[in-house]
Amino acid sequence: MPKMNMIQALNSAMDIMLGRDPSVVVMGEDVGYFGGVFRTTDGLQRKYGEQRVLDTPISEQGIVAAAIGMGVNGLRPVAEIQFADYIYPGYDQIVSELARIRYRSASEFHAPVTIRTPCGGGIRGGQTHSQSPEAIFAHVSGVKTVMPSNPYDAKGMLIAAIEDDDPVIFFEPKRVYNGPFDGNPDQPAVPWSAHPKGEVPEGYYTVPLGKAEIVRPGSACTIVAYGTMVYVAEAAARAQGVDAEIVDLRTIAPLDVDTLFTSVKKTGRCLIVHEATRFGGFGGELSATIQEECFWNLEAPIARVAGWDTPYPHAFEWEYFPGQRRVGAALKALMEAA
Amino acid sequence: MPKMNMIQALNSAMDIMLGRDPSVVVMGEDVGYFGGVFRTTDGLQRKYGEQRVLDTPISEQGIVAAAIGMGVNGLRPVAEIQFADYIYPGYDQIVSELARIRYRSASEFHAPVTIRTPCGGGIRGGQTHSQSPEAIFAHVSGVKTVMPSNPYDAKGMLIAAIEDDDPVIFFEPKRVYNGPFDGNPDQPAVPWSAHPKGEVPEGYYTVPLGKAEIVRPGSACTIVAYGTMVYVAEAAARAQGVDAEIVDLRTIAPLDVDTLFTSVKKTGRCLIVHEATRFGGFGGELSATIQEECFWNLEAPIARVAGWDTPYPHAFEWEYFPGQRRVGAALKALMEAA
Amino acid sequence: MAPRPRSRLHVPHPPARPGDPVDFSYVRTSPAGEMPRPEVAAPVATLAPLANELVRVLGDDHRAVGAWDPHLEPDVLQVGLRHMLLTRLFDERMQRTQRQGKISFYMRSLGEEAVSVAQAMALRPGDMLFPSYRNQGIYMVRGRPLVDLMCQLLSNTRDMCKGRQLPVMYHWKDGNIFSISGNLATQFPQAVGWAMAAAIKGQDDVACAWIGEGSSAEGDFHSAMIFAEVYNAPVILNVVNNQWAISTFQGFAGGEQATFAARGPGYGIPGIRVDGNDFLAVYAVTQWAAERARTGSGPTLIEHVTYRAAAHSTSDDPSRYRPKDEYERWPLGDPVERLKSHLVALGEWSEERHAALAKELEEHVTKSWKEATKFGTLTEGPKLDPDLMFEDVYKEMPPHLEKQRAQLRAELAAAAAERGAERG
Amino acid sequence: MAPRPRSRLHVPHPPARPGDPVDFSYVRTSPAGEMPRPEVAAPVATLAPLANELVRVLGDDHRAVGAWDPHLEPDVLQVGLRHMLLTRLFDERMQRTQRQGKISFYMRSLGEEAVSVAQAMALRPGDMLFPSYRNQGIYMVRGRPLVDLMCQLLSNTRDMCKGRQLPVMYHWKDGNIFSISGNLATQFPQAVGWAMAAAIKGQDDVACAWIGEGSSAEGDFHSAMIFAEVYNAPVILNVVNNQWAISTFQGFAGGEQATFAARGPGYGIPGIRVDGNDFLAVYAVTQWAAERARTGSGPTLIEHVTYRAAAHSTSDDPSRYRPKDEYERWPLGDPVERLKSHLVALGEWSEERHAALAKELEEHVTKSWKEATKFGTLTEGPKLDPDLMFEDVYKEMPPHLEKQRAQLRAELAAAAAERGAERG
Ligand SMILES: Cc1ncc(C[n+]2csc(CCOP(=O)(O)OP(=O)(O)O)c2C)c(N)n1
Ligand SMILES: Cc1ncc(C[n+]2csc(CCOP(=O)(O)OP(=O)(O)O)c2C)c(N)n1
Ligand SMILES: [Mg+2]
Ligand SMILES: [Mg+2]
Repeated sequence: MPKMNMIQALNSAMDIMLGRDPSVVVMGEDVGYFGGVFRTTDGLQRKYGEQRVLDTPISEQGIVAAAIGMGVNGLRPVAEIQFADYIYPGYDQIVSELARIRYRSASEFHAPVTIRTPCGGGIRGGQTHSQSPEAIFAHVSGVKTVMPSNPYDAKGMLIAAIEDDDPVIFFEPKRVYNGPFDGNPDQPAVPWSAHPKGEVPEGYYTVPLGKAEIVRPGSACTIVAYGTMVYVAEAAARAQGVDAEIVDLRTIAPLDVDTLFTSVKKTGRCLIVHEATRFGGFGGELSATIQEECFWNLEAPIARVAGWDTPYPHAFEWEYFPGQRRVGAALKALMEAA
Repeated sequence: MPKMNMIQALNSAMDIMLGRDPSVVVMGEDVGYFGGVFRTTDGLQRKYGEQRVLDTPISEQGIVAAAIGMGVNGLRPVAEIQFADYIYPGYDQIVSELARIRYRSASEFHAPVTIRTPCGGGIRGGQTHSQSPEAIFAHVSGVKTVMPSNPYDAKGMLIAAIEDDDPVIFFEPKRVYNGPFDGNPDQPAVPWSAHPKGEVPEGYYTVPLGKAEIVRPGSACTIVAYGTMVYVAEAAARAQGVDAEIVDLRTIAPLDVDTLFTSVKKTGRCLIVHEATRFGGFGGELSATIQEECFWNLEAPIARVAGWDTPYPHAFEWEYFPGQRRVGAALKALMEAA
Repeated sequence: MAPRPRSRLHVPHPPARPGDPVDFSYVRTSPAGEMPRPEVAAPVATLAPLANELVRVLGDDHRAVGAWDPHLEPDVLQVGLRHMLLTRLFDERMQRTQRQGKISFYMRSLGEEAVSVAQAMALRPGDMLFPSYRNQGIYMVRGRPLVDLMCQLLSNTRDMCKGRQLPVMYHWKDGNIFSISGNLATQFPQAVGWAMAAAIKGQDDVACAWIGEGSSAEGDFHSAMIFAEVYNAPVILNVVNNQWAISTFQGFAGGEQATFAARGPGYGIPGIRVDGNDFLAVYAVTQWAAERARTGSGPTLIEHVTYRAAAHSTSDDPSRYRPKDEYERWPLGDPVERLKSHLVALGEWSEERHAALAKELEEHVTKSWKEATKFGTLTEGPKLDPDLMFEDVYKEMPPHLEKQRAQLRAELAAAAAERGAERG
Repeated sequence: MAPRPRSRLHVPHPPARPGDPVDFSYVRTSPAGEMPRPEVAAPVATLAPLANELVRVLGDDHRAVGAWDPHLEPDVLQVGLRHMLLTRLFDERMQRTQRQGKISFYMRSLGEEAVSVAQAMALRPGDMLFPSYRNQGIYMVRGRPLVDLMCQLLSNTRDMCKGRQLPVMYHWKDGNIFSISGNLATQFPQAVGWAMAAAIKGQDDVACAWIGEGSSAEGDFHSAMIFAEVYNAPVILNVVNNQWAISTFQGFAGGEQATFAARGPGYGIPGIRVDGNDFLAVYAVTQWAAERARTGSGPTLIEHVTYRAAAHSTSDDPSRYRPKDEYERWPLGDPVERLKSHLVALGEWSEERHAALAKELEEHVTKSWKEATKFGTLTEGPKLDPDLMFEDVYKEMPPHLEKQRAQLRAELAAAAAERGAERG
């Protein structure tokens, strides 16, 4: 099986879809000739031409709106927002339009747009290159919101997203573009080639949206995580010697409640981990939902570890980042509670 | 004590602040000569002149941005967004700028902007005049988010918001502009003049931000609500004959956890009610937070009642609205759980 | 010595407020027939005058003059008159039904009918329209039965929107008319995206979008212009300058110092300022813009100078912010009257025929309304199934919505049972 | 018969990509001294040519010519030269320190120094500046010690941003320079709001904002223009057209069909296109625009035609998308060299003096760096207190942040204890 990092896997997904489906177009700031600031669209314009892989003006509002119009006219746009921190100018077009067109037109119109955007911190990007705004999309009925954590899922889910007739907000945790990251910046970087999820088929396959994955079975507690935090959680569980079951959520909305409920009912304890700021973050929804269903199985309060409720500060990257120590401490407390 | 409805109370708050503080300016679409589509700013331009009470172009982005610039230059803008459904074009300016200026400049700069906006449904407004987007602001560190539910609080909190040196997103549940609404559209409307919270002092006073209020003490369970839902919750509790303690949250962020925790520890049961769509809504944060602190006191899972996870549909207003029946059923289930 | 001038906040003032004498001296007009009609492929730089003057075809003597005369056959003009009149009568009736509490909300296009009707007629059926809420005339031109529009207004069991949208927020896939949004301006750049896709696919169709002059202050306007220019998209971008945006006049949208059409050349896009109440002129500039778009010369920005004769909506009372008699003194007249007079001048129309047409259309409206109300009204008759609320949020219903649907069903069943118990 | 032309998606192409011969024929220039200088109160309509031609003062013979010559004293020019050179040397050094891993990120303004320096010099200290990330020259003019800028770059214990911002995102309240945002374009309309407040308060100060030509595609640009026009705000809005926005050239921002300055007149705002590498021309148009704003004639849009000679940032490699030798062939030359040559031509400067100045400034930079690093670097020396992370989110720290701060303190204490245990 070929080895790919996440960038290559995403590139391969777009390559395959551009090849299979003439209605697929790729667009965004610097994605064309240059191949994207993270090189995710490298080579695609050369291969598919300028009418299929478009550089755009610097206008996230315009990018989303144009993609909607294209989608309504039968194309399947895959639009890149260069950083998730810059998606806000397109937020109105996403919430008021992209998410609503099917509903308000009773399915006469729809726009099958995929919006790819790198998110998350840990790359010394400061407050405007590190945000994780998934919660503000999770709350919006009409869009699906996903965040794969590894090359295999990234490719399969991106293909699924492009093929999906509903709009998908596709978050890419950029800290794990090149390899899994366990939260310790001082350790040597691990490449995807050394990880089973770096084995990625060359060809077409999909990973269904709406399905979480148990990336590590366990019985002592459930850790719900997504994106980079999956690896931090794994490392923390290992370090604490806790037999945690780790659920990689993969899709944030619609949520795979079955996997969550089954796991928490089994383990009786649950820790939720995300990079986004805690207050009003998606962890609240996870905790509330799990609690509603699994209350009688819970042996301890559901706990959350998340980014502090501050903007992402450049100099305090590792004090800010919910790393192994913070996750570990929460895990310990979770296991001790009773 | 004079009687005021919520519109009059809000108008009085702005009137007083325009009078007391020459740096206060009021601005927004149709707020000047016309006095606002809900007449909330009626008479203010006549009284304070066009340099203090400004009509603006139809650009929510521009309104927020201009208010920020004015705030940085020493004014205290009170900007109206005509409907909360139209706040999204200004979302980037709120999240990336208004909420961040103090932090990133280490308090050298700040913009004491208040953004007033009518929210919520129940007025046959359809999907673009009924939304309750408080959750997407609650998640943003650096802004305060509030929603008073009655004239007395509306006036006192608006004055407090204008005087606050931090930016405040001030949601006005428009369904209760004219009177408390218990969720039953077939009942004759009750005016604020018939309600104690319709007694509003003429002059200056504040109701502090960040403080919830127990609007009905009780011992059987705690209902956490805000805006219109406070009255629906009251009516449902009455109808069910449940001795519920009802907390009117008033401020969404920062959250008055002490009042919540004390109440839920006392009652052992908790129901959260909001109009906004359920998934990813603010109820998740409330539930998670309360559960974390009060887990050992809980006699039943914390329950949520909220808007369905669909856009707000024009024809199904009352099937959509989380009314007495839905709240009542949840309350019943909550009380029966054990 | 005079004091040094100083900066002060300028606050735009409409020429007149309630009680003031009407003053339209700010509306710059040109005599009919005066503007040259450039080649569609002419370089943008040569088109500047179009953005500042006013393209007019119908003169005060009701004759068509000048290079912009589209030379339409009388039967085409009669069709145009019929569509405009139908739009107006439909609007009037719906306004009344709202006053009677039979629909929840309505928005008329009184005084602006030529914009929608002439433009839709000048386009091909395959061209995609992105209307605002004041473009109902395009539905008349494209032939959507009134009953269908009325059922939408009634949110009844035949509502094309399945009860999900406010009245007037129509859509029509088969008629190539996009769904109207309550959020202003959002569809302007979407139309550009549609046109970009047409160009990518080698389609021969163009997109046409409308925005109010007030709404043109939104960032979406800029996004549309930028994308249209950069990709030379086959799109017609219309700013309907009807002087008012609820209570604020066009000066609050930036109309004091420049025309709205003038923004076009700033982006390298031709801008045309047209007499929006002149059916022939609107038709002609639309034809010209469509031809430009279709033949690869790219986008055009059209400013329609017209007047919102009606209230903003049924929730609005314009007498609070403008003189009652403004419309009577509006210098560009009434589009229906002007086309009618033109046809009369041509010997192709008469008061009698006009009265007969009005009667016929009135009856059509009445009949349609009767038909529509059979499918239910706000207060009576059959109702949409609330289950529909949960459909079309996604293509396939996700489990959490299924669950909520079940919950609502239970809730409604309980309510019905209770009512039954009460009655029984 | 030739096939009928059809619409197709136009895709802007830069004149040259890596390997291609450089081609700047698209850059329209005018001879120095040719443009007339209108009165500041002249009606906007009469100012159109300013938006399309190019205001230049310094001729090829290095003499200042024409109506726009600001007639500055040689000592003022020397100060300008000093600030530009300091900006350049500072940039070079910081670029190197980034390469050495001592700061995390840097952005140079190479080739564009005249824009910031001449503009800041033409304004008054009380005028409020809203810079982008490529306007460091304004800090030189307003006299912020280099040490302070360096401490920001180092996120060290003297960092004005308390470690919260990426390098180059400075701010300076006392210097009337607003905080830079990583989000493009957002500050353009904020500057207008600031200016509106100035007008409301009767302040005599103007606001001045900068945006890249690429960023001018954002909706904020439009919001700024609309609000500036509607309220006649005392603001100078600058588009720095340095031809590139990371890898996309100015055609992707709408620069193919019209100049960026031309957007001004579309809004009824004068637009001036100026040779951005001509210190005197930039100074003169800024003076003109400031005078307009200050005396109540309202906003001005200035397009600075310049070239981003450096990489976009230290994360960028421009050889992937443009010819290596583009800058060498840039028709408007180098702003530092041009001002230097002008001074030499005036007999007010020499190679010797220039070398001495460069040496002095180099030493100043070196000394400042030594000083700055005393307060800590990324990897060494004192560190900011992580407690600071929780401050300034709000004016007063709310309880949940106090709690999180306590949690972090415990976390760090545990880590320290562990490290102690390991060591011990
Ligand atoms: C984004 C947004 N902001 C505000 C509104 C409220 N609103 C509805 S119509 C309107 C006025 C629009 O005026 P104009 O664009 O001139 O169109 P007209 O009504 O004159 O046809 C306003 C402010 C809205 N619907 N959407
Ligand atoms: C809203 C937003 N979108 C995208 C970016 C990413 N980005 C940073 S700089 C840049 C290019 C800006 O080019 P230009 O405006 O021409 O300024 P220049 O770098 O040439 O000075 C881009 C796309 C951003 N910072 N903010
Ligand atoms: Mg209008
Ligand atoms: Mg640039």
